[in-house]
Amino acid sequence: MAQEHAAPIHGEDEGTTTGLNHRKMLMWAFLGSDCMFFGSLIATYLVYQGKSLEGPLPIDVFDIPVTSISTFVLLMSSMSMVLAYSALTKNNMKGFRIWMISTAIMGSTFIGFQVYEFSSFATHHVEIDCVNPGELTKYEQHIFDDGCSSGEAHAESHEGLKPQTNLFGTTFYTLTGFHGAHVTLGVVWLLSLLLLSFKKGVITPEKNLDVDLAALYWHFVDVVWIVIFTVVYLFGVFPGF
Amino acid sequence: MRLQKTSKTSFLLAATLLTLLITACYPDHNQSTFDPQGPVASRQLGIFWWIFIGGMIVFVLVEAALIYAMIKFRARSEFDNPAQTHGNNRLEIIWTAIPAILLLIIMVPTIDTLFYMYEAPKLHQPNHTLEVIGHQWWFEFRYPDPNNPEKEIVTANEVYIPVGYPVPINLGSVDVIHSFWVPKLAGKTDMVPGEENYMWFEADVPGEYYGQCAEYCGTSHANMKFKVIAVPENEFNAWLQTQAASAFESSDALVQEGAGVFKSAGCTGCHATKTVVNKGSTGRVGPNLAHVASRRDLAAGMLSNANENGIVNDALLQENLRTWLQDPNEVKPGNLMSSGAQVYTDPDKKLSEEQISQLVHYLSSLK
Amino acid sequence: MSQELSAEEHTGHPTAGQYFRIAVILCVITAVEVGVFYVEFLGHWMIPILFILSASKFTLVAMYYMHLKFDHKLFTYLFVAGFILAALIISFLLLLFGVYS
Amino acid sequence: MSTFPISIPRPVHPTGIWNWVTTIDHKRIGILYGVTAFLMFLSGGVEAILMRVQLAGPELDIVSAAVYNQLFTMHGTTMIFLAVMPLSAAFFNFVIPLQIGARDVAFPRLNAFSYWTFLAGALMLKLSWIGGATDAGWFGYAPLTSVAQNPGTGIDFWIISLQILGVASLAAAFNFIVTIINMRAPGMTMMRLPLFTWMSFITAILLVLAFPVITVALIELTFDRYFMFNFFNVANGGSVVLWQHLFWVFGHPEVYILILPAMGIVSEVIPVFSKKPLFGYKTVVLAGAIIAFMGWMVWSHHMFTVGLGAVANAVFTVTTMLIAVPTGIKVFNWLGTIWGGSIRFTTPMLYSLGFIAMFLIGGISGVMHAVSASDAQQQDTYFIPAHLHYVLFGGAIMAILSGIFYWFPKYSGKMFNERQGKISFWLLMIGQNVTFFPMHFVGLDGMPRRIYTYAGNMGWDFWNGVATGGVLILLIGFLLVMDNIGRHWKNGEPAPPDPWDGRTLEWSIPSPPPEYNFEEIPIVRGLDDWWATKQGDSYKEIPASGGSGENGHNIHLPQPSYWPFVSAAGLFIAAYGVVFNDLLIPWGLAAIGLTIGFVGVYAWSLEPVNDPEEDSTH
Ligand code: HEA
Ligand code: HEA
Ligand code: HEC
Ligand code: CUA
Ligand SMILES: [Cu+2]
Repeated sequence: MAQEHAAPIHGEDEGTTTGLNHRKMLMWAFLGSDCMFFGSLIATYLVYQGKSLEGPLPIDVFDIPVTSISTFVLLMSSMSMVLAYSALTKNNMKGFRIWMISTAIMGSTFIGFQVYEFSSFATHHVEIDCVNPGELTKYEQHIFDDGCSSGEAHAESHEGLKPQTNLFGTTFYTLTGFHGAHVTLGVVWLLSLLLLSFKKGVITPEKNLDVDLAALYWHFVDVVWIVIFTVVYLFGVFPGF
Repeated sequence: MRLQKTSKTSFLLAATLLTLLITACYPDHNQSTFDPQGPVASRQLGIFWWIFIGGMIVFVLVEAALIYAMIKFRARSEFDNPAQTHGNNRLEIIWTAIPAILLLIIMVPTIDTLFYMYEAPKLHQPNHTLEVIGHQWWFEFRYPDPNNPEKEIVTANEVYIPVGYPVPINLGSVDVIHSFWVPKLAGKTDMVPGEENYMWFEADVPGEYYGQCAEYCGTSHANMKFKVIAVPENEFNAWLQTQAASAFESSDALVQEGAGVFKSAGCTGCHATKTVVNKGSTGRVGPNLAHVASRRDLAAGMLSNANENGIVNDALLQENLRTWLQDPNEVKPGNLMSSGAQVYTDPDKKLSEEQISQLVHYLSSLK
Repeated sequence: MSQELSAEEHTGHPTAGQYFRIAVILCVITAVEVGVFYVEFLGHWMIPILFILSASKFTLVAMYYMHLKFDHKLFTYLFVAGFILAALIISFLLLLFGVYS
Repeated sequence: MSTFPISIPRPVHPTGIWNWVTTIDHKRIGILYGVTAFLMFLSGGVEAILMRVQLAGPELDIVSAAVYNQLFTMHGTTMIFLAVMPLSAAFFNFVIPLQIGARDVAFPRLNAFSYWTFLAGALMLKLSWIGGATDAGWFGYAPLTSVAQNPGTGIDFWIISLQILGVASLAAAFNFIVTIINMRAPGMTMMRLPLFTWMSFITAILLVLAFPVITVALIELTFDRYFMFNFFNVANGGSVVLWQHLFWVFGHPEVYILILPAMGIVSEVIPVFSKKPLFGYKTVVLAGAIIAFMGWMVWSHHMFTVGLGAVANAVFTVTTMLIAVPTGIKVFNWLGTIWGGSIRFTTPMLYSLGFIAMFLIGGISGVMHAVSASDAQQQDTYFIPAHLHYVLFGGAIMAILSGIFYWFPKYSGKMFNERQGKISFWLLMIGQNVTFFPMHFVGLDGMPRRIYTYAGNMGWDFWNGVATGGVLILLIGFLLVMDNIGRHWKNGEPAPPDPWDGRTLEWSIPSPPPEYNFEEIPIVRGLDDWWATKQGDSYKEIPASGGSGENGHNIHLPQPSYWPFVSAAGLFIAAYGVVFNDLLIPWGLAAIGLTIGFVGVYAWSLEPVNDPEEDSTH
């Protein structure tokens, strides 16, 4: 057989040795590589887990119910992404666009949650009633010891959690920040596909590869979050860890 | 049997040859790893010879086969048509197994030695744990104070150890990673800021052992040396006692003036002249100078004050002190004294010749 | 190789309904995770439980949403190589830093 | 396609410099890679010469301590990231498509992008000599790289250019993974791939998995330096040892990234000049894969003295020693190949045989390091540079020289001078042993590495003097090599398509190959298919000397493109913007660079892939 084209056009799979598409293979190799990227960041986070010299610590700032909601949103965005792809392959352009936009919206919602979370951590403020302190975390105990010694009624912390504050801040913001950057890039990608889908003949049931690739990326970002949510948030607040 | 004999002979031959090659031309090999003077270095050299023999066997066999094949199978004509063999499973298995077995054999003594290096030796005498703290670019040494177990005594760049006793060593650093290495006594261990490392060594015979920082640590890494001086136990105890004493105060006028300059020129900001400190207290930026005049070298091995017998020569010492104080950066590029002391950074505060002389007198009195 | 590898892509992809069911499972697992998290008597057992739960979510998404289950094995190899190696390195590092000791 | 927002036409038949700037032909990119990397090698060599001159005798004062420290750091970084890796990449580019019977790589424009990005990173690193280069050693141990220790821009340049080089390497690696899996000619199964292609494939996979680790390490360092994060800040509980782990988790696979392509080259050259197929093809492939896998389990052997404890050291001793086994398999199979063959001692063959002889020495000293108990005496002494130069110079560089001469007729279309080639081989062979062997002696004699000077009473002067003398021989050797290549590339005798009586597909096409490589995509029936063809079971035409190609014009090749260059240029500007982030507007330059980069990538992704005439018919 003679190969007509040295480089196949979008989506064409014939003419490759394995019958698999070049770009799709590239995407999977990239995702494998990105595993090592996040793996290194997670390794750094875990190695430094519990090694911060001062607070605030995960237990002081994490709000599991809130993060659960944003996790839920990201999971749902994965579903709507897969439904968008499914709609496209069935030539349901309207469905495709609806699911695409909802994926992008959920992605943005997730980012919104993260922005909220970051800013609330950065301005994390505790005020402790010196007379009746209640149950205190290590960090709060520290503030209590420092602030209540001279007979005041309240003790408060001044600094929130910034990346510079302690190892937890450093590793937490870097890890989740890079995940957030991945999500942001994904949203931009999804939106450009959505825009392109209004041009004739660019995204069609046959030429679905562009969407397929974006979907793979999107699910990967979701999967990484599944790991982060467990390892960072749930384990982070777990007292014995 | 015969094989053993031949390999033993050839090993001896190779070992002698190698040692000769390395050491033949020069008398001084102050940091040679082939001249171990303590049990740790000996064990390490022993394991080196093991792996060296193994390596030599492989080296000789493979290179010989290569050269033999190159000669034997060189093309004799354009039209040679050698048999197109594709492989041989039995051979493949053999040359997988043999190296693996060889390596497994070497692993046993290796791991044994490894644990020996880390094992805390049984101390014949307590409380001689040496504390070494790395600074850019000099070594701070601490021993427990013989007169008060709550305290430590501090010295720098030169340390005594009792012959025949294992010396446990704790290693730390205040700035970057350094590495503590006295080749004739033991292999190196890094001094890592924020971490505490441990090693031990022992000297079999009295002597002066050269050491040098072995981890790249910035501009003057090459100039970060020290000496370990092994002496009999009673001498060691005497040394500890002299070190524990604070700086000697002379009534000589010139020395007195020098002591004054030492205070007024800001030297005390970085250098202490008292040696006894609280356990674990942070040291000063510069070496302790209480007994600087008793050390065989100045500035971490840069300038030698001693004659061949290790006796400090006063004239030499004074000359060296003068050289150092005139321009430390000339002696040791990048050192933190010339970049940190006002007398060197601020031209208005520059030491006058007279002040230097006074300082030299003062410092050389600090035996 | 070309014969063995020849494509059988786009066969047996799940339907929208199946995708939806998987989403429900994912949500349930997440809910259980958060729930388990508040059950105090589990103590240290919480760690392996949470681990297994999140691993199953991971697998579900990778297999169905990323249709690794239906695509060519090669894609799985490319991805899993990175994933397993990352997991190995993380565990090695944790051991070396004595996090478990 | 004209409806796209950006529709600058693709450059159709550019000439002169544009021809090279916009080219996406893998062969030309290969040549660009090769020439650039060779120049970088020379610059690293000049740095080495300066170091050696400074060390020629005790207490010399030719370069200052500060400059010396920059010299060895830049030398190490240059040789590894700017010389050996891109020289390997040059061969990937030039050879792989030819060996697998393809007309180009899977992503031709990505390929061009890799090259331009590599050039950007290389220039950036080398230009940092102006104003003070990095001086923290090629593995940049924390905390020497912290702002407190190293406030200048040297470290920043080092970080950012390594990041850019990482982008280049990753892009190339993805490209070659896909190319090798997916662009093979019909019948070219994985177990019929030429060995060089196999080793490159394994290397590409290693790259893809190893580079993210150093990317993360460098990101962490960047955040520490720029924003006062705490990753390696001991005062806030950070661990400087973490940097070492992250670096060597990358760093050890990296040394196999350097050597596996070299082993691939040797595995091509040796069978050809022994007139025998590679002995144990399958085992050699398998051994390569095992080396690549085991390479991940040994990184802490660079940290034996850091204080990981006896147990960890024992574990890494065992894993490290065992890696000698698969490497040995390769060595023995090469021996098995020449055994019983008919050896022609051409220049490339000499380099390959030299490779075996020298790499063996380096491998054995590697195993000596692996014995962690005695490595406590060797680590950070000159024994390490001795090992590293035997595997990298005696290994990688010798094999690369072998490849340069082996494929010279193919890429230049000319023949080089054999006599001169042989003379320069012997000069380099002698020179390297004179230079690097004495390093074993001074190392065991207690000379630490990375010292800019040493005292006269240590007994190190003689062998250091000898080593310095060796560099002179090396210098002459390299001048001869350069002369041989340079002169004959222009004026050499025209090369026939198959001057060596080769075994693999690249020798079945004219020298130099036409733009489209294969007039007709070959059909492959077995290992060493071209050799089999020549042996008479002929199912393919042997091309007439000089090659035809008249029919080539109806083969569609991808068009040249501006955008890879533009994107890389954007990255270059952005990188400078990061280092000089307070120039005029904070981060302004970086933003401009990034914008250019994005425009480049965007225009690239919208560019019609195939030739515009075809698309205009839609
Ligand atoms: C191309 C690059 C390359 C290659 C291939 C290797 C190969 C090996 N290296 Fe090397 N290494 C480096 C590049 C490389 N290295 C560099 C650059 C450094 C220094 C980094 C720095 O600090 O700057 C270094 C440092 C280094 C160290 C750290 C030393 C220290 O700092 O204390 C160690 C320790 O174990 C080591 C071991 C090995 C081993 C066991 C191999 C093995 O893979 C070798 C295996 C090969 C053989 C053994 C020969 C053939 C085998 C046979 C014929 C079989 C029979 C043999 C036996 C039974 C012995 N290397
Ligand atoms: C592939 C890798 C590679 C190669 C090829 C080399 C090649 C050489 N290396 Fe290098 N080296 C390293 C990798 C390499 N090195 C590494 C990784 C380190 C560790 C760095 C660190 O500690 O951080 C190191 C360290 C290192 C040191 C130790 C420095 C120290 O610890 O203080 C020394 C010292 O002698 C040295 C010397 C040499 C020499 C003499 C060559 C020679 O082979 C060079 C031969 C080349 C030439 C002689 C060039 C010829 C030039 C021309 C022909 C140009 C003439 C033209 C003009 C002037 C226009 N190297
Ligand atoms: C900024 C701190 C600083 C100041 C101030 C300072 N020094 Fe130093 N000094 C050092 C350091 C650091 C070293 C070690 C240098 C080295 O070896 O790298 C040193 C070394 C020395 C040594 C050699 C010590 C030895 O053990 O060999 C002498 C002597 C000395 N200083 C004398 C002085 C005198 C006299 C003054 C006052 C004029 C002074 N120093 C002021 C930091 C300082
Ligand atoms: Cu301290 Cu090198
Ligand atoms: Cu290594």
